[in-house]
Amino acid sequence: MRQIRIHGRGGQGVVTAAEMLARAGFLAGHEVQAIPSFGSERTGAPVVSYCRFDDAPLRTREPVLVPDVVLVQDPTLLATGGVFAGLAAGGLVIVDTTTSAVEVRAAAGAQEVDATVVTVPATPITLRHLGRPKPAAAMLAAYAASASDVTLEAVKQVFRERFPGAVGEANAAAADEAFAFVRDELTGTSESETDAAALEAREV
Amino acid sequence: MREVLEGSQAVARTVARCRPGVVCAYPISPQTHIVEALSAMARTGELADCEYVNVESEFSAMSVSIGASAAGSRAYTATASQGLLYMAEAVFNAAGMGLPIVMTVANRAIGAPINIWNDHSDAMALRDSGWLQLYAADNQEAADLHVIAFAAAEELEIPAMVCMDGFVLTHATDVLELPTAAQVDAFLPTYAPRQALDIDHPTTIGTMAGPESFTETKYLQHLRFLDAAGVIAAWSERFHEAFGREAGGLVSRYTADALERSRDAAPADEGDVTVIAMGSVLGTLQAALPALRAEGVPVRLVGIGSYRPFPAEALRDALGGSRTVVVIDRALELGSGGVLTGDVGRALAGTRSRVHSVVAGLGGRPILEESLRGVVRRAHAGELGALEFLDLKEGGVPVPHAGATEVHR
Amino acid sequence: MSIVHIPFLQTGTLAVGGRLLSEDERSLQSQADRPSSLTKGHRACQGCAEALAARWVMDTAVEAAGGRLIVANATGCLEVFSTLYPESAWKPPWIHSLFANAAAVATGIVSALHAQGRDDVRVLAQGGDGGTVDIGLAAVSGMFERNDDVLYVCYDNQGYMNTGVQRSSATPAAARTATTPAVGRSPGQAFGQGKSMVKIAMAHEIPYVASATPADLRDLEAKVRTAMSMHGARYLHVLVPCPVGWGSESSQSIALARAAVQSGIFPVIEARAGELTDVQRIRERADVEEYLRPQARFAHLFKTGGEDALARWRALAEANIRRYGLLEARS
Amino acid sequence: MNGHDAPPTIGLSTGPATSLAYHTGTWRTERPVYVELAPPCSLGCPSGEDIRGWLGSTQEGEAGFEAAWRRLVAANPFPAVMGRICYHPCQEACNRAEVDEEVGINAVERFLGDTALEKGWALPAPAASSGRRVLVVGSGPAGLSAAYQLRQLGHAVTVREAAAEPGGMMRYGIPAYRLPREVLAAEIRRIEDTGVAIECSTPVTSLDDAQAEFDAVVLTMGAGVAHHVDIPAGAASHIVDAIDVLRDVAAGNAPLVGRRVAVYGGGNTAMDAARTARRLGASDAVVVYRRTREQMPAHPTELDDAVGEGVRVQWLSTIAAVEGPRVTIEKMSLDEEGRPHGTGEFEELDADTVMLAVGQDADLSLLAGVPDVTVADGVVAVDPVTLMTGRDGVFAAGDVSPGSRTATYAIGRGARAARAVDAWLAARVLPAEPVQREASAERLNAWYYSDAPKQHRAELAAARRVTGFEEVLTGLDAEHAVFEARRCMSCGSCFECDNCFGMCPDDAIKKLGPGMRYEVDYDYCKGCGICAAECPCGAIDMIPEVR
Repeated sequence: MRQIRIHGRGGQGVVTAAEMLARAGFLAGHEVQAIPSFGSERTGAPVVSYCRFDDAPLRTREPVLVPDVVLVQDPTLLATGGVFAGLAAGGLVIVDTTTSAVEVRAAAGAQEVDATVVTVPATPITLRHLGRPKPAAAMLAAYAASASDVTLEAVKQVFRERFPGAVGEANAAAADEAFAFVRDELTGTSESETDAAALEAREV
Repeated sequence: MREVLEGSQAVARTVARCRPGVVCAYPISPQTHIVEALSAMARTGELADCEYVNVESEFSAMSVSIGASAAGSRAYTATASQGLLYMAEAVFNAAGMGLPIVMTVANRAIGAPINIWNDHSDAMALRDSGWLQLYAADNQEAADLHVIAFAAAEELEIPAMVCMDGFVLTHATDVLELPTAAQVDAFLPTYAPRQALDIDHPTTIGTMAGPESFTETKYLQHLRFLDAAGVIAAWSERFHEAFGREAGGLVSRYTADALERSRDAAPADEGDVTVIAMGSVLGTLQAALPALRAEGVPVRLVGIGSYRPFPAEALRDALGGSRTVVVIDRALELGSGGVLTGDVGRALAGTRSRVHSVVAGLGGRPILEESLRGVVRRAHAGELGALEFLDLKEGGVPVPHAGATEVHR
Repeated sequence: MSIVHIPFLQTGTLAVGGRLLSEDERSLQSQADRPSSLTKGHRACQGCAEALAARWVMDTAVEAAGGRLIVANATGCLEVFSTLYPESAWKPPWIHSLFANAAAVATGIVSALHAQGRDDVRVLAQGGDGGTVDIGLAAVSGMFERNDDVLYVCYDNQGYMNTGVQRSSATPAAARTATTPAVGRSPGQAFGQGKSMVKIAMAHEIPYVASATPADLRDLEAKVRTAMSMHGARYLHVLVPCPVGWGSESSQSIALARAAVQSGIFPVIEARAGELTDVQRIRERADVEEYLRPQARFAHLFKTGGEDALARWRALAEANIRRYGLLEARS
Repeated sequence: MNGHDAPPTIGLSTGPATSLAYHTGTWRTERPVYVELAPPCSLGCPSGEDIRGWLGSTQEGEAGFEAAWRRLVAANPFPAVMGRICYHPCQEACNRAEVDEEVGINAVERFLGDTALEKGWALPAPAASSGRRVLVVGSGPAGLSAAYQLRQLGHAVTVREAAAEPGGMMRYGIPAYRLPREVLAAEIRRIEDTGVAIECSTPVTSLDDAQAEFDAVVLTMGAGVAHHVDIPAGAASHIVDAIDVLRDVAAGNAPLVGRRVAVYGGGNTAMDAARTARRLGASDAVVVYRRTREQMPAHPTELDDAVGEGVRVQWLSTIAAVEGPRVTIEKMSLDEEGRPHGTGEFEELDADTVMLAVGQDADLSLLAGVPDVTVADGVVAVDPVTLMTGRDGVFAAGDVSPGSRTATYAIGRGARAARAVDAWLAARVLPAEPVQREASAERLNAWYYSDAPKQHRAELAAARRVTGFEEVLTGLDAEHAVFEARRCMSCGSCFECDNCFGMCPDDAIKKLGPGMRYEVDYDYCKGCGICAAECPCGAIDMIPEVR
């Protein structure tokens, strides 16, 4: 089972991100489940959502306590604590930021945590393509670039299905760019904490 | 077709395929996604020959449903929590008048303190309203139950609540297979009320019954309610035949080993620890408990599908004399214990079963697998009290640790 | 008014009928074969104007609907006295659900008929002032603002008569009720309280709002017919004297309605889309005393100390007369 | 009982109109009862006309006129005459005066009378012959009324009249400008057409002979003899009796009265005399009356008409002496009890003729030497119920007997005498006139009557005014007559306005159809009394239930 937790702020599409991730996972042949943050969060408030992939039908309704992957849609959340909480040993943390993994760990006070940190400027990329700070597609593409249980094509497909037309295309373009950015990062053309081989080992 | 869908969307689409004539609702979390979807379908024509009515309160939502149902249309509404209480008077009224309205209750706690998250306090408060109460264990069942609910309600002329856990199910996305429109059309009989507001055969509906007739009126309603158990079971059986999957029914049985749901699962044994639960916690129990069997704890699981009518006989059959019964209860009867436990206790009166009440998940508190396992272990060890609160924070309310709680603020 | 003025034939438009009238000049209530939609055997109190007005309204609506009318009724006297199981005094299809929800139930019926593709059946909802002005106001307002195709009729007897004469927000100033006793410095219902449901209805700018009384059958029938000729939300407010609640002689129910109108206390109006379009002028001006004195609920106004309240009542009548031009000549 | 098969509607739903099973009539402590009360107009009509009845028929318009006239002539065979000359006490009594003004009953009566003459409607055919013969002495209104009614009852009737023409005071006492002779003649002829024999210039001189010839005799000789007062008068004075002048004029022998005429008296004869004097050429006609306008016995309309024609009145004046053309007048004053007394103050008046109109006496010449017929106060005494005189088989009515000296009273008494004769001939006891409950004004609910368009009413009033002047000779036209008739409130008698039927909260009144009125359904009537309160005409009583 793969368990994913997504952090963001109300209005950034955190719930959508979990659902889209589940859809993309389904296209990849997994049983999937997305559980959004519940409640009355207002725009700007910290929000989390969860997603699970598995080979067998997912029964549990327990929140994700030990995520394998954490997606952080807003670097300002790093300082509020909790982003690295419960992270499985050797887990993956993807942060929407223009800074580096080192700075991310510093901001979260997680310098010593056993994890791979990937950074991607998802929001700037999305703003360029979509014009709005809804970085879900870019973040999921970054995830696709960092792991093998979803594909870039699946991410682009679910956004195109959900937002037919220009919005879907803009999301797909942002996904492409974020995917490329992360792949560059992971292959050493930019700063990275890990390598593709390490990630392959984490496949479900 | 298997697809990835939010629970609310699944319910909305399935309701639409049941071809309601009138859908009327007032928004309240966590029911909103259902009625938003239905209102959109009514606008686009996907929901044909249906009036979607926006009203000013839940009380009016149920009242519009009463009028629509009495006028011979299939009527649907959805609500939760305070909304259910706000419409309470009309809820009882619809049942008293024998109007087979179907209502989704996106189960949510009742304030004060105000709390928008999931438990079963709302529906439990109206357990004696005369409605059928059918509980969904997951989103697949939530969708499927609506088809069964219309069928059973209309056959019985008793309204039905389909209860699904708020947020936990309504807002969760799962891989589902919805009944198609053609399948529903083939399965669900056309609504043909035995009494309706008909200009060609005028009747007076909703008379006042004095002391000389009220008892008899209620007694007859009671007899019909007794009949309801058989009708619910029969529709569940038909559904299984038609769709090849489990949905509805009085109680759900689970296999002894993998705790997979199966109507053919054997009853528990005297020596088993049997967990009884209702709603989405059944899924968490399915995930949590198999590990205990590996530890040597003889745990079994029984789900309550129909809370009203309460399936005392079917429950006893499924328990098979299990001596240790643990009820995971999602609502609290203050000063007493779990609400469901009361019904279970009444059903098991005179048996040798010992019933433990574990009140869990009030107001959206996550029910953790490990906590559930702990409860069962202690029950097996004879250490579980008659009434316990799952993960109760003794000595006050500490700041919850991140990720393990609902701290999404 | 939309009322048809008939030629003077010994009596004029104010009597129910007359043997000299031609067929097309007859009121519906004068017809031997009128529907009598609320028929005999009901258990209303002696002299109940609500029972009378309800038959008038319903008969006219049934006729206007070509016999195809469904009725939703709020809890209250009208419902209790007409439908004690196993008896019903109603002839049309009729439903009672609750006190506060008649308007919403009617909306449900209308919606169902619409969904069924039935455009040949009309829907009427009715209730007392409690079920309309107080507890049912939200549902009524909702029905209004959605402009649902319902004619809502409020029979206003100015209090909770069904439960033993308690004060409602339609209880008039100074009136003694079981919860506004005639004791203390300002006996009875306080001045300055209460609300005008007619004005509230008008504020919704629904297609048609009218008031009427059992003192003018033809006016009432004409208004129901007008309302039934229209679609959307329509509201008719009928003042119905209540011998029990008002402490009046059972024979005086119509006379009191007449006095209420002729004193200016109860303006009989018509409004369309929120605009006042017609007013029934006072025909023979009556002093408010003619209205108040026969009612025991106002007895304290005619004892020492009641002068001030009586003067305020006159002022209320004057205000209505001025506001609605009740004494102006018909143009 | 199997719950699944039990009707889901027990206690909740029921069939329509099932409340009929519950009889709310048991709640009643008072019950409404339809009553038929006497309206004040009829109670006030000495002729005993069913005014409400014939106005009711008139209300129906053209189609109802003949029926109306027939209801009218059942009591009075002279509607065209009385429609002109009656002082209509009915209108004084009319309850409608409380709403606006009284119904113009007299005008409608004249309309019906004239319409009948125009259409040539015949009076009803008499009943089968009784074989009995009755003599009526005198052909005034009492005599002809008695003759008409006796004939209707099947008796052979002979009227003997001393004068040359029939009609009595109608012919000889009322000037033609108030009552055209052809109208009178036509209505008398119509009576004759029923078989009444009128023998004029045939005075009856012996009661014994008359009784030998007839089975019964009705005395209606009238009061055509002028009353005299003692006035000192010189030989050259020209003093005449007003009644003689009127009679001469009526007979076509107009006397010379001179340029200045004084009429002494204050009754209707005085007014007629003064107006007649004007018509005979007097430029100055002065009525001298001892008392005031308020005390004057003449009908106010007569005074108004006279003044309108230039007649002057000297109030509080008596004629003290007449010497040639010089009349001495003494001024009078009233004492505390309203009686006039001489003041000793005198003035003079020039008059070529003085007409005395100070009253008339009964003509009792026939009764001289008939001791068993008692005369008291100048008139024949009669049994108040049977109108029979002291002599068996001899009855008396009209001015010769006690009572009001008006044509309408005479017609009523004539009819009463006819019924008395009929009973006597059949050896039946004539019952007393029943005491009738009056439909008084306070029983009415006037609200329902005042919806008449105002302009229509104004037109009508104008039309009615001119009917007082025979000169104008305009009666109501049919439209106005119908409208006026419809102003009748039908006091005390249901006219099918549907109020009780329409306003019963309990739906407990049955409408029986046109002309059939209503019936209370006592199974359901709770006795609230709304029907009685809202009955415009007071035709419903609430009476206590006796259980």
